[in-house]
Amino acid sequence: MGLRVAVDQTGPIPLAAEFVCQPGELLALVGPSGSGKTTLLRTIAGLYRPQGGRVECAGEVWFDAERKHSLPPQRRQVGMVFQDYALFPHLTAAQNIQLPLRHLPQPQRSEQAEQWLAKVRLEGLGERYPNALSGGQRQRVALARALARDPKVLLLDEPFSAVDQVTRRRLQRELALLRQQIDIPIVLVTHDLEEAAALADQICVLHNGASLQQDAPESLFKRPASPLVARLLDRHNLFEGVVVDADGKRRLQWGEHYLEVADGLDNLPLGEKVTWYLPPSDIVLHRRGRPSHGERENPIVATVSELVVLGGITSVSLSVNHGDMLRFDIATHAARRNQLTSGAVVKVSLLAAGIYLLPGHRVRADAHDKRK
Amino acid sequence: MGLRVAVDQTGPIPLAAEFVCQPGELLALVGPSGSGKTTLLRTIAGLYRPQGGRVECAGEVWFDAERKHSLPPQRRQVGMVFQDYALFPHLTAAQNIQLPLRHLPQPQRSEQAEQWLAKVRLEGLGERYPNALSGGQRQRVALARALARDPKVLLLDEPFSAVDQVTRRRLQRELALLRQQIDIPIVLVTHDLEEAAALADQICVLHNGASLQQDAPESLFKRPASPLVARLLDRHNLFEGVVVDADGKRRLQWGEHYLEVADGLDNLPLGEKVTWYLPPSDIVLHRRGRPSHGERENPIVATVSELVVLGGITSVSLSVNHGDMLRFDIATHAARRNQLTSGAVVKVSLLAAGIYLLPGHRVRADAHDKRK
Amino acid sequence: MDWSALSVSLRLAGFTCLILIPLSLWLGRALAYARFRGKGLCEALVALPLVLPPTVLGFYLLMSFGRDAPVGSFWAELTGRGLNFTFTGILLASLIANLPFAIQPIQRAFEHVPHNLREAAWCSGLSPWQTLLRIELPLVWPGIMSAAALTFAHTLGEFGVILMVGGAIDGETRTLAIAIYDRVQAFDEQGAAQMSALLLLVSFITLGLVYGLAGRRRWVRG
Amino acid sequence: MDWSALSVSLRLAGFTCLILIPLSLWLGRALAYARFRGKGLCEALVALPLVLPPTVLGFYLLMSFGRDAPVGSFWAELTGRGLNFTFTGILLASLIANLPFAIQPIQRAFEHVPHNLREAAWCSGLSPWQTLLRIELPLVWPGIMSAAALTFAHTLGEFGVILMVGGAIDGETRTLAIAIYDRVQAFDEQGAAQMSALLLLVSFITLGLVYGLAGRRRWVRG
Amino acid sequence: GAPIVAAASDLQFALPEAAERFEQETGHALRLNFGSSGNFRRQIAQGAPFELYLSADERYVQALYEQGYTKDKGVIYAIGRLVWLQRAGRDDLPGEDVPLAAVQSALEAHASGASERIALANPEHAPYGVAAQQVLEHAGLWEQTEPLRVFGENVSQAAQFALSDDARGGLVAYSLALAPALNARSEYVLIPEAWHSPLRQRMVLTNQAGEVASAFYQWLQEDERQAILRTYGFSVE
Ligand SMILES: Nc1ncnc2c1ncn2[C@@H]1O[C@H](COP(=O)(O)OP(=O)(O)OP(=O)(O)O)[C@@H](O)[C@H]1O
Ligand SMILES: Nc1ncnc2c1ncn2[C@@H]1O[C@H](COP(=O)(O)OP(=O)(O)OP(=O)(O)O)[C@@H](O)[C@H]1O
Ligand SMILES: [Mg+2]
Ligand SMILES: [Mg+2]
Repeated sequence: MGLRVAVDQTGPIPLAAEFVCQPGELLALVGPSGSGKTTLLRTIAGLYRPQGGRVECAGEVWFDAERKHSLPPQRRQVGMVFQDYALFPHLTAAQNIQLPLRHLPQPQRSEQAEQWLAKVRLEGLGERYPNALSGGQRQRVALARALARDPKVLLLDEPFSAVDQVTRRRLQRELALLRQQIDIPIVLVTHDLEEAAALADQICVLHNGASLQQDAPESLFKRPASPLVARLLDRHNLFEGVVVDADGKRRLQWGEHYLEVADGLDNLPLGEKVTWYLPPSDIVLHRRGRPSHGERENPIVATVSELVVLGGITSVSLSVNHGDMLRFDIATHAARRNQLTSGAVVKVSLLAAGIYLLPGHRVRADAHDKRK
Repeated sequence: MGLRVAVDQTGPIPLAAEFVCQPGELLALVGPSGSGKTTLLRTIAGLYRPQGGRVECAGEVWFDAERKHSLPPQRRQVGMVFQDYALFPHLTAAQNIQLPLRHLPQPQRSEQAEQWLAKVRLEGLGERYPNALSGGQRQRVALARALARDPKVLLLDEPFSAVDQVTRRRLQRELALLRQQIDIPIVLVTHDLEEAAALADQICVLHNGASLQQDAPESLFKRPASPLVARLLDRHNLFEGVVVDADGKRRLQWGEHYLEVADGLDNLPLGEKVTWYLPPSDIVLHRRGRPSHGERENPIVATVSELVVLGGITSVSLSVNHGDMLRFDIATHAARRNQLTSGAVVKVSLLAAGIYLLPGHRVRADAHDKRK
Repeated sequence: MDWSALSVSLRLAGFTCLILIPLSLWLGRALAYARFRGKGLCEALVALPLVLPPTVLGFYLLMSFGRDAPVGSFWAELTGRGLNFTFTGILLASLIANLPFAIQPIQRAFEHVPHNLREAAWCSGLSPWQTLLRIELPLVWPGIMSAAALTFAHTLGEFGVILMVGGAIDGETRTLAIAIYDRVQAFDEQGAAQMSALLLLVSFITLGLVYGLAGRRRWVRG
Repeated sequence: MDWSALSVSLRLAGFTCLILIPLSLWLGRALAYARFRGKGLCEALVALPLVLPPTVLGFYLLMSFGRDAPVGSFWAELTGRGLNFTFTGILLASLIANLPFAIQPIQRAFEHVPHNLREAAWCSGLSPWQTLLRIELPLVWPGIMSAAALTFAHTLGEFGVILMVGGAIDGETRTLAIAIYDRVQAFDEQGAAQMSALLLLVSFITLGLVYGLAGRRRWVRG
Repeated sequence: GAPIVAAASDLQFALPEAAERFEQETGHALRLNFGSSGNFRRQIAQGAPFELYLSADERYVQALYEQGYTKDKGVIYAIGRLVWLQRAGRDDLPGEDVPLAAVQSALEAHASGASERIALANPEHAPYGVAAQQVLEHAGLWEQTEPLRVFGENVSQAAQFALSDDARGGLVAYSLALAPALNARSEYVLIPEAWHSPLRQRMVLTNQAGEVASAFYQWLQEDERQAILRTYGFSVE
């Protein structure tokens, strides 16, 4: 009964996307810049009509290319935050927010506008015209205007991109509260994968207008459907290996190592080259002089090639003998305690349960997106 | 010899900021939305003239309110990325980039434009007009235009806000490369504190137009000058304590705990209430059943009140007996291994060396920014 | 002073604006948003009433407003009255003569309305009609004011067309412009100067008010 | 067909555009960007030449262009020639009569140039002059075209002012509009119709070209 | 170039013929400008390059002479006549003896609701308008016709009005009624000369007049040339 979108066209903007968003669910659209996220939101809102496809919401067909049916934007009742805000320059912030509230009597309207202003933390700026607001303040007016609409579906095109981290956290909390109150599909376009992971029930990965994978954040980050998805999700630790037999057991040969794999190896023929992925959370550093849990699983010796301290977290890159690079994060104090420094030789274990064999894919050095 | 900015006015946009950026240095301006970051960049570029203040760059005075001197923007030779891009709609992407290159002969000009397009990963889109580009593509054209200028100072107003994480990483790398080649001050406005930490040599924290603190990222995150700065930097773990004498030693009383502090406690009179801050990296979780380094320092028993898994990292909130909340991040597998779950009782150590006593500040519950 | 001529002039200018502005809003908006091959020619067509000398345009209108001509006979059948030598006739003539002044500024103004604002209005639930009223009209307001001012001023000064179609009938088709012309022709330069001064004053005040009001847009620029 | 009159008309319209458009660019831009109290009045003042009937405006111009009047005597001293009954004279008159048509569309167009684009141009190192040429002019182009088209068309049709100041001297101040008027007055309707058709055709082609070219802006809207 | 002759509009048809004959006889070309006599007076006072001025109103010549813009007082070259002009084919042209019968019938029709207009030149400044007013006053119809009158800027425009669908007809110059261009479309009756004061038209050489213009001025005054004017409906003193 939620939102079902299927779009298909060859040009001028190539699209081949399909996704679903249940009522009360938040779907994050992620993908590189120019991959068609805004175009898809515009399609849902009725502002763009692709050559082929279908949009359904709450059991109603909003768009059907075959039947040449398309509901006008007014009748779709979407709340939309435009990427460039699209505030009405001749209306004050409060008036901008009141515009979708015209069904209410005036006093109630201004009261609601005030409440929305407060929710996006713009108390007292209601009388300002957009040209006297900062970038982030404008974006928040746009957000309030979209939320005020009492929409059937909420379309948010990078709604927090121009606000600082603290305010963003607060707005995300408001959004989460709102989700508990209203039972509508919410589609969020974002570049911030952490935001997507934290807020979304489902993530849909787009590339060149095509939807590559839709899944819950955890499974998506753990089990990307293809190397491309992994790369688009900014995942590293994507390697190639060969299925071999070692001492009567199936193993994954990776350089000079024979890796134990918990799942999926048995179905593969010997000699098959496979692409595998390891989430950074499944790389365990052996502590100096002390045994640590899981140490016997796939122990690997590697050299620290880079350390990037980001506050409490340190991001570590290890180079293994045959040239591949392992990356993972540890707490900064743990890094310090283990005396990790560039060039140090360390031991890590690759947890067998974390190793994920990508279905029928191999990493190609040239697999490089041509369109940006 | 770098960039020195001092601005001072009471209205209409209150400003009281001062910062310095050496040649070859990157200064990040951070602060809540509406705190005056864009206005300060505009002041440097000569697009805004505050009532009072002075801007100096490369030994030249660009602006001096007292002497009523102000160099026009053309003669300041700044490269500026506008928050709303400000692309010329009647010029193609390539022409937009060529505009600041008019001193070169045409063939060289288009060649350079091509190179810049490639650097911002927009190969092949040079002939598009801005209205046929996506939001992030537009932003990258704006970035290329600013960089192409061969400027004396680079002013970047959230230059990566509209591009995805992978592309952003690449652009940040380009910026880093550029910094090695040209020896100019770079001022970067950003909301992404990680980006600021990773890229900037210096961070200047703004609030309501006032500069609160300028410092290197590490010191800033470790030693915020005030609770406000800590809050603006999205730091938690800001608490209040009292200087006491316990067993002949100076200790910091925090609820029922008497904390050992490495530095600064001895100068304070007994009974003084102080605000203290602990970076999350200095909170060490005691492992189940096994002793761990630093365990004897300030051990605290607390209850897990929230666990947020963000990929390889889990963010943990602990509530201690007297109600305060401790937050820190650990690797997700470590959290799993130590069976952290909501409601579990755990032991942590607060490293004495990490505890930072804020100079002359106390946390006020009402210390709340009125302007956004 | 010829007060009845002033009254005819003001009525004529007023009605012309009142009818022409809505019409031009419709036409100018259509021209602004439409994309078709012959658009340039359409726009050129709109400007053509300007090209003929007013008296000649008036002459052709006089011919086509006649009772035996298509337009005139149609009108006569509809209302029982002719068009020539009536206020309705000069009003119609004035509408035709002023079309270019009204349409062009309005068309340009609509061309400058950012498309995404219209989209945002639709997404806020505003019907196309409400979008026009609450978003587009405020944004094209300066263009409308330009159109109204040019039309108003030009109608006050129009003389050739009006005289030809109207025949200078006192209290009905004799405008202040005709009266001034007559004064000049009669070598009553003082009379002409007085009336001119009055005309200029009235126009100056009207236009000043129009522009003054139009200029009070707080939201233009920071 | 009166070819010399056509040539005078085209020369007059051409020169009027050529002189008036740059002038209006300057004035219209100044009015668009300036913020001062009396701006509405200034704008009203610009529209005033429209308000007087052309013949009356022509009469006043004839008087002030005379050798005894300040303007005329100044000019005579400068050039040794009078203004009345010369091409220069009707050109000057035409400039004055067309001022409102030229300034208003251009002013409106400049008002729509986003301020931040000018700032971006400055920050790209463009001098104010280069900013005008490379950024503002392309953006106000439709407004300029409107202004040029209205001015061109109106000059072709202008009759009262030109006749009064110019005296309809063959080959110098006798425009096609005057020639057509003469034909109508002489009841030579066929001749008038032929010339009108020619005038309309020439204008239609010119304006069609102008608008066609102006409309070819690929960058307008997605 | 050839001298410019500024002539009243009612000479539109007569003068070109005269000028053509003059050119045939003397080999000198002339340029003819027709228009409002009043405008010409103003332009001559501003130094317009007109060498000969044929006015429809002799007072204008008088004024220019007094201001010193002319060589002399000039001479009367013609006297205009007035006609009742209406569209051809109406079958209700008034008889010669009752030229204003059409005005009467228009008035009667007006009383019963129809409105057919009566056209004349503006009596405020056009000489033929003044004469037309005098004619109507003479017939005692001036007041009554008030709602029916339409005023042309000059007598040509009055003729255009008179021939339009919405007019009964009008009082215009005889010289126009005789013009070949109007012949087929209109019919007319003459108004007795006595009903209005004579429309004396005077011509004068301006200070700028050269030899050719002076020659034409003399030429026009010769008796046989006056015949041309007579065929176009002017009487000559
Ligand atoms: N008018 C157009 N003609 C051709 N291509 C276009 C046009 N408008 C946009 N595009 C292209 O369509 C693609 C999708 O654009 P869209 O705005 O949907 O991307 P996006 O995913 O929202 O990107 P971003 O994250 O940068 O906002 C882009 O590659 C863009 O260049
Ligand atoms: N014309 C104006 N009049 C009054 N106040 C203004 C005007 N323009 C901007 N402001 C205010 O000035 C303050 C600073 O704006 P500025 O754009 O510099 O903020 P910012 O730090 O860039 O914010 P953001 O991160 O949201 O872009 C804001 O509070 C804004 O509301
Ligand atoms: Mg987008
Ligand atoms: Mg900003």
